[in-house]
Amino acid sequence: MSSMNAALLRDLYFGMLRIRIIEERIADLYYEQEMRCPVHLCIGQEAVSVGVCENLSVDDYVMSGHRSHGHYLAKGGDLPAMMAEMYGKVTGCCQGKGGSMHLLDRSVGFLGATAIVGSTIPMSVGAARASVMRGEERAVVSFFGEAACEEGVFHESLNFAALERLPVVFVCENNLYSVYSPLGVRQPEGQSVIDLAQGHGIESHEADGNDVVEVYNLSRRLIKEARGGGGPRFVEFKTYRWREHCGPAYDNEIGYRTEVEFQQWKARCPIERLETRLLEEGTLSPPDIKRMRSQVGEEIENAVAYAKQSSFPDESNLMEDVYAP
Amino acid sequence: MSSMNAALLRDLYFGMLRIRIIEERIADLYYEQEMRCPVHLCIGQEAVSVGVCENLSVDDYVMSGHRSHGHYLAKGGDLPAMMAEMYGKVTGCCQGKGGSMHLLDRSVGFLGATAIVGSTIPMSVGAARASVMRGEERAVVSFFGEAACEEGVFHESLNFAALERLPVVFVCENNLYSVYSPLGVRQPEGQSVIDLAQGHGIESHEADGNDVVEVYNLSRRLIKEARGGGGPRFVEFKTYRWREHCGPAYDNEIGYRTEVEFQQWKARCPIERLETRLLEEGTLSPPDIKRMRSQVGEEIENAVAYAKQSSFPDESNLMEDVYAP
Amino acid sequence: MPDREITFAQAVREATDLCMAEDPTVYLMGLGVPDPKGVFGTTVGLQEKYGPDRVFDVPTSENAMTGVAVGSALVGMRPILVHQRLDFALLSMEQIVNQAANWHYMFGGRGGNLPLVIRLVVGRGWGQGPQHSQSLQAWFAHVPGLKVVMPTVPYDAKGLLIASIQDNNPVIFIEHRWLHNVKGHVPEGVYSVPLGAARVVREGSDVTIASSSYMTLEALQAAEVMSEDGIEAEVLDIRTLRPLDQEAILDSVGKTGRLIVADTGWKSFGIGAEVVAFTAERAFAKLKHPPHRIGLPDCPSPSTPAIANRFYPRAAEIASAGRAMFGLSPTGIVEEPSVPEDIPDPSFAGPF
Amino acid sequence: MPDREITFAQAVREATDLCMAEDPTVYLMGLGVPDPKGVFGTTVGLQEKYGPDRVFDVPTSENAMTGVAVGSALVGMRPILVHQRLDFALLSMEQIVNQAANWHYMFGGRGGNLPLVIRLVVGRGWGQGPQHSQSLQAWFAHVPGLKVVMPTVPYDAKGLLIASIQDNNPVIFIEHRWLHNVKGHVPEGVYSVPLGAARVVREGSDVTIASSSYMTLEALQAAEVMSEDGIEAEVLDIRTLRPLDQEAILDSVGKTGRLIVADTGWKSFGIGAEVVAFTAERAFAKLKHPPHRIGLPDCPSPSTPAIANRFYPRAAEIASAGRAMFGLSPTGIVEEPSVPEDIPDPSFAGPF
Ligand SMILES: Cc1ncc(C[n+]2csc(CCOP(=O)(O)OP(=O)(O)O)c2C)c(N)n1
Ligand SMILES: Cc1ncc(C[n+]2csc(CCOP(=O)(O)OP(=O)(O)O)c2C)c(N)n1
Ligand SMILES: [Mg+2]
Ligand SMILES: [Mg+2]
Repeated sequence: MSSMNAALLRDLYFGMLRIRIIEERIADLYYEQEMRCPVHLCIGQEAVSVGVCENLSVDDYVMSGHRSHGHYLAKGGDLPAMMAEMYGKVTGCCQGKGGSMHLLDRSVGFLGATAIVGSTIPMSVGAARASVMRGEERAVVSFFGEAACEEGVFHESLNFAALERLPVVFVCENNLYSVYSPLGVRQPEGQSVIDLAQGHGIESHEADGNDVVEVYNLSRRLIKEARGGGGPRFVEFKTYRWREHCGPAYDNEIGYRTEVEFQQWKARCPIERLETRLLEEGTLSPPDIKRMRSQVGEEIENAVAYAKQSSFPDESNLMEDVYAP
Repeated sequence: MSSMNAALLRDLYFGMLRIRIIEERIADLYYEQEMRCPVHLCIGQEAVSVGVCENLSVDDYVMSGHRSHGHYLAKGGDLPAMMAEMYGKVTGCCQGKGGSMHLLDRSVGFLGATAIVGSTIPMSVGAARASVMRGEERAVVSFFGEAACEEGVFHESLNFAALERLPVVFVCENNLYSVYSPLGVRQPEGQSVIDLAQGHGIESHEADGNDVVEVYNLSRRLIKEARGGGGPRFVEFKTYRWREHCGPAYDNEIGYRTEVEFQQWKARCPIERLETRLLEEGTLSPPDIKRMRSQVGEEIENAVAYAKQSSFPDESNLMEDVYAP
Repeated sequence: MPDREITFAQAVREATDLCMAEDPTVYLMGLGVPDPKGVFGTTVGLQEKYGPDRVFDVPTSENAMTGVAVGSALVGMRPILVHQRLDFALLSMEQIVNQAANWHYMFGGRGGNLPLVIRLVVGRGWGQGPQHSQSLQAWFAHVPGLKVVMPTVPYDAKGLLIASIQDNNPVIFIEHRWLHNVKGHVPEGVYSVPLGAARVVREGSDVTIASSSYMTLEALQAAEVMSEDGIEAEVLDIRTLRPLDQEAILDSVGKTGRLIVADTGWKSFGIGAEVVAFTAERAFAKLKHPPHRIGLPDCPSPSTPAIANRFYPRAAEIASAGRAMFGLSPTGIVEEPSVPEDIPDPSFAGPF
Repeated sequence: MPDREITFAQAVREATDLCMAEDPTVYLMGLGVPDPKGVFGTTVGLQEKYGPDRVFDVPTSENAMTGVAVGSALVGMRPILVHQRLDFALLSMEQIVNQAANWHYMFGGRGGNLPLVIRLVVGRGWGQGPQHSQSLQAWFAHVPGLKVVMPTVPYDAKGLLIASIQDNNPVIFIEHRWLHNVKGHVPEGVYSVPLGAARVVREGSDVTIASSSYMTLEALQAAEVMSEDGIEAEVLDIRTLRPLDQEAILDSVGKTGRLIVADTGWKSFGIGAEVVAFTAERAFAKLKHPPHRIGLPDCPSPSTPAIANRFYPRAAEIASAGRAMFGLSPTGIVEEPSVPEDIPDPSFAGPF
C-alpha cells in the first residue's frame, strides 16, 4: 500500500468521486420523475466497484445485479448510454428496454446486470468456463450483494467453479441489508459468508469495503491468481449503502436501521478517507479535486443532456429484438 | 459402544437383516415384471436407516427421497402397504399412485419420500418449524444422498434451519455415486459435505455408515441435541450401494465403477460385521439368526402375497384425490 | 358500516388478520413481510400483532422457503407465503408444481392436507421491465392439484383470500400491482367467496367479456364506451382460473353469442386460449361471431414507458374488438387517462 | 444409403455429433451425458470423441448449470444442456424464463446472441409417476423469447436438433421417452428442418388432426381406423410449438372444416387450447363442427399401470372424436397393443 504509486491512487480517488457525483446527480434528477424505472444507487459503496475493476482489463468480464451502476461505470461502461437507458430512450444501452436494472456494455466486457438476486452468478461461471475452453486468459468478476448468498444458485455456482477451477472472482458486497431486512433475519448469527465459500473449498477473504486501497490490493491478487489458473476466489467486502434500497432518498427514519448506524458508516466514507490521506500526503491538492469535480460535473451534465434530448424508442420497436436473427 | 446392551444390539442386527432380506426379495421378484415402477434398493446401506431410526419415537418425523425403502421400514412403515404400492395395488400406501419412489406412512411419522433429488429437505425443515411453533418436542430427520448436497435447496434449507435453530438432523448417505456419476465429476476434490454444512454454522460429523453401532451412537446424540433445542445437526455417513442405481441387478461390469471397489465395500457389509461380532460375543447364536431370517422370510412372503392378491385401483380412481376435500 | 370502502391492499391485510386471529395454525412469511412497507401495505402491523413466530421475514431463498411452507402445511399449519413479484417464484416452481401440486394425489390422498397460500404480485409500470412484471397465471392454471385465484375488487380480494386460506390445498393467489390502491366496498368480519365461481360484474346482452384481475377494470371501461353505441357488454370477472367456472362463461355466451377474453398475461398459450377453446368445443353453435382474445403481445415487457404503454392493451382495444363484432370501426374515445400511462394512479410515484 | 433407418435416439446423437464436429463452439453437458447409458443412447461415445471439456457430466445443480450454459452462450459458445426428465428442469425455470428468454430483448438486442439448446425428456410408462412424466411444453410455448421444438420422427429429430443448435436463441427441445426407440428414415450428413413449420404426415380431406410428438403416432393410427369408415383424416405434425405454424393448420382446416388437436400434455390450458383458439379466431367460418381437444385429464400422472393406462389417451380416443364429428359411434377397433400398455415396445423393460 505504501508502495502504491501516486497516479494509481489518484485514479482510485477519481473513480470513486466520479461514481459518487453521478449517483448523486441521478438522485437529484430522479425527483423530476423523468427516469421512470426503479434505481438502486451505490452511494457509499463506490470503493468496491473501483478497487476491483481497476485491476481488470477490457478483456475481462464483469456481471452484476440490480445495484450495478458502480460496476458498470468502473468497468468503463458508457455513461451517456447508461443515462439514456434510465430515461427510457432509444439511445440507452438497452434501447430503453432494460432500465436501470439491466445495464450492459459488451465493448468493455460488462456482460450484463439483471434484476433477479443471484442470477448472474452462474452466468459468470459459464463465461469463465467458455474462456477456459478456448484457452483465453481472462478473469471474470461476479458482483453481488450478501443476500445473494442465501440463494441456492450461489452455492451451486461456487461448487461448479471450484470443481472446474474456473477463473472467477466472486465479489460479495455485504452492506448488511436486503431491502429493509437486516442480516439477522436472514443468516445465522455468527456465520460469515466467507465460511460458506470456504465450505466449497474456495480460498476466501473478508475485507473493509470502504477502504479502496485494501479493496484494490486484495482483489489485485485474487484476480491475478484466478486468471492464472489458480481456481476461483471469493471475497466479501463489508460496506454500507447510504440511501434507500431503491430510489433516491435517505430513509433512516422509517425504522429498519438507525441514524446512528448510518452516521457511523458515513464517517467511514471511502472517498473522504482516501481524500484526507492523499491531501495529507500531498498526492492530491484541493485544486486537483476541484478540477476532478468539474470534469465529472461536465461529463454527467453532458450525459444527462444527451439522455434528455434523445428520442424515445418508436412504438414499432416494441416487437423488435425478441429473437436474435 | 461396549456399554450397549444386548437387546439393542440384537434389534439393530435384526433391523438391518430385515431390510436386507426384504430388498433382496424385491430384487428377485422384480424380474417377474409385476412391480412396474422404478425401484432404488438400499442393499449395503442398511446400517444408516436402522442406526438412525432406532433413536426415533413414533412422534418424530422422517422424510426421504428416491432411495427410501430402508428409511420407511426402519421408521416402522407398513411393509404390506409398501409392497402393494410397488405392485401398483389399491392397498398400497399411496393406493398405487406413487410407486416405490413415493412412500409414506403417517401413522409412524414417515411424512413422505419423493422422487426429486433434495426436495424433501426444506419440507423437513418446515415440519420442524411447525413443531417448534406448537411447542412440541420433536426431532425431524431428513435423509438424502450426497448428490442432494449439490442442489441449491440443500443450502437454503440448512441456512434457514441454522437461522432458526430448528430440531432437524440432516443425514447424508454418501455412497460415492449419483446414478453412474462418481463424486469427482460433481464435487471438488478434497471438499467434504460436512464442510458445507459447517459453513452454515451447523455442527457436523462424518462417520462410518457401515458400522451400525457408530451410526446409532452418533445419531443418538445428535437427535437428542436437536430435539432438546440445540439447533440442527448434520451427519455424513460414508456407505455404498451394492446394486445398480435403479433396478434389481448388479452392474459393476458396465464400467462406471470397478468390481474391486465393490468387493472392498462388500467386505465391509454392515450386517456381517455386526453378526460376526455378536456371534463372537455370544450376544447372538446361529439359531437366533436362523429364527430371525425365517421370521422376516415369513413377513415378506406374507406381504408379497398380500400385494399380489390385492386389487388394482379401479379406473374410477383416476380422478380421485387430486384435491383434498 | 355497510358502505365501508377500503383498498384492495387493505382487504388483503384484513383477510390475513382475521384468519390469523381465528386460527392459530395460520402464519405468514415472505421477504419484507414485517418491514416498514409491509408488502405494499398488505402485511403492515401483523408482526406486532401476532409476533415474529407467526409473521416473519425470510432469507432470499425462494425455493427452500416454499418447501418450508409445504413441510409445515403437511403437519397441520396453514402457511401464507408472499412474493413481492411473481417472477421471484420462478425459483420455486419445483416445490410448487412437482411437490405441492402433486402431493395429495401422489400419496393416494393419504399424504395429509396441504393448505398453503402463495401470494404472487404481478408488477406493472414505472419501468418494472422484463423481470418484474411477468403475468404467468396460465402456467399455474395448467397444473392439476393447484388452485389459482386472481381477484379484481377488494370485496373479492378479501373473500377469496379467506377462502384460499381455509382451503386444504395449495392455492396460488395472484395480485396485480395496479389493484392494490383501488378502493371498494368491503364488509367487516369474516366472509368467504367460493373458489371456482365467476361473477357477472356488468350485465349485458350483446357480447361477453370474460376478464381477470386488472383487465376487468379495463373491460368495465370498455363496456361503457361500447354502450354509447348501443352495444351492451356483459362483463364477467373470472376470479378463479382453476377451478374455472366454465358454466358461467357458457351461460353468458349463450345469451350474447359473442366472446372476448381479456387477460393480463401473454395472449399466446394464455388464459384466453383456454376460455376460447372450451367455448368453441362446448358452445360452438351459440357463437354468432369468432371469439376474440386480448392479451400481451409476444414480447417481454419493456422497461421504457414509451413502448410499455403499447405493450399493455387497454379499454380502447377491448372496446374496438367489441365494436368490430358489430361491424363498427375501432374506437379512440376511451377517456384519456388522468395520470401518465405507466402508473395506475397519482399515489404511485415509483420507484417500486 | 437413401433408406437408412435409425432410431430417434440415434438421430439425436447423430445431430449432436455432426454439429460438434462442424463447430468447435458446440458443447454438451448434463447429468449422465458421458455415462454408460448416455441419456437413453443419445450421447453415447461423444465424450470419447470430443473429450471431457466439450462433453461432460455435471453436479445435480439444475439451476446453476443452466446459468453456466447461458453465460457461456453469451460469450460465443453453443451449449446443449440435457435433462433426463423435464420435471428436473423445474429447478431452472428462473434461468430459462427470467434470464434466457428475456435476454435478447431486455438488452435491446445488444446482449449478445444466446444460442442454447435445452433437451428435456418427457417420461412415460413403467410407473414413472407424478414427478417423472410431466409434459409441460405449454409453459415454454407461452414464453416469448424461447423457441419450443417437439419432434416425432427420427428425420425431424435430427433436422430440428441441428436447426436448434444452429439457432441463435434459446431453444427448448422436448423428446418424448416413447419415441427414443422408434425407427425411421434418416439421411446421413448435415441437414436442417426449419423451426416454425408444421408438416403434413398424412393427407386427408375430412378432418384435421394437429398433433405433437408421440401423439402424432397415435393420430396416424387413429387415421387408419377412421379410414375404414371412409373418414380421411389429415394428420399434421406440429413439430415446433413456438414459433407455431398457424398457417399450415389453418390451411388444413380450410380444407377439412374439422379440427382435432392431440397433445401429450394436460388438456386444460394446454397446447390444444391455443390451436383451437387461433383457429376459432381466424377460421371460424371454415369450421363445420366444434373443434375437439385430446390431452391429459386434470390429474397428476399416476404410477400404477392400472390407471396410468386410462390417464393417457390413445388412438381409439382420437378416432372416436373424429367419428363423432360424423355422427358415428365411438370405436373400440384400434389394434390391440402387442405389448403391455405401460411400455412403448418390448425393448423397454424398466426400470427407468
Ligand atoms: C430472487 C429475488 N428475490 C427477491 C428480489 C427482490 N429484491 C430486489 S433487490 C433485493 C435485495 C438484495 O439484497 P443484497 O443482495 O444484499 O443487495 P443490496 O440491495 O443490499 O445491494 C431483493 C430482495 C429479487 N430481485 N430477486
Ligand atoms: C432434481 C433431480 N435431478 C436429477 C434427478 C435424477 N436422479 C434420480 S436419483 C439420482 C441420484 C442421486 O444421487 P444421491 O443423492 O447421491 O443418491 P443415491 O442414488 O446415491 O442414493 C439422480 C441424479 C432427480 N431425481 N432429481
Ligand atoms: Mg445487501
Ligand atoms: Mg449417492
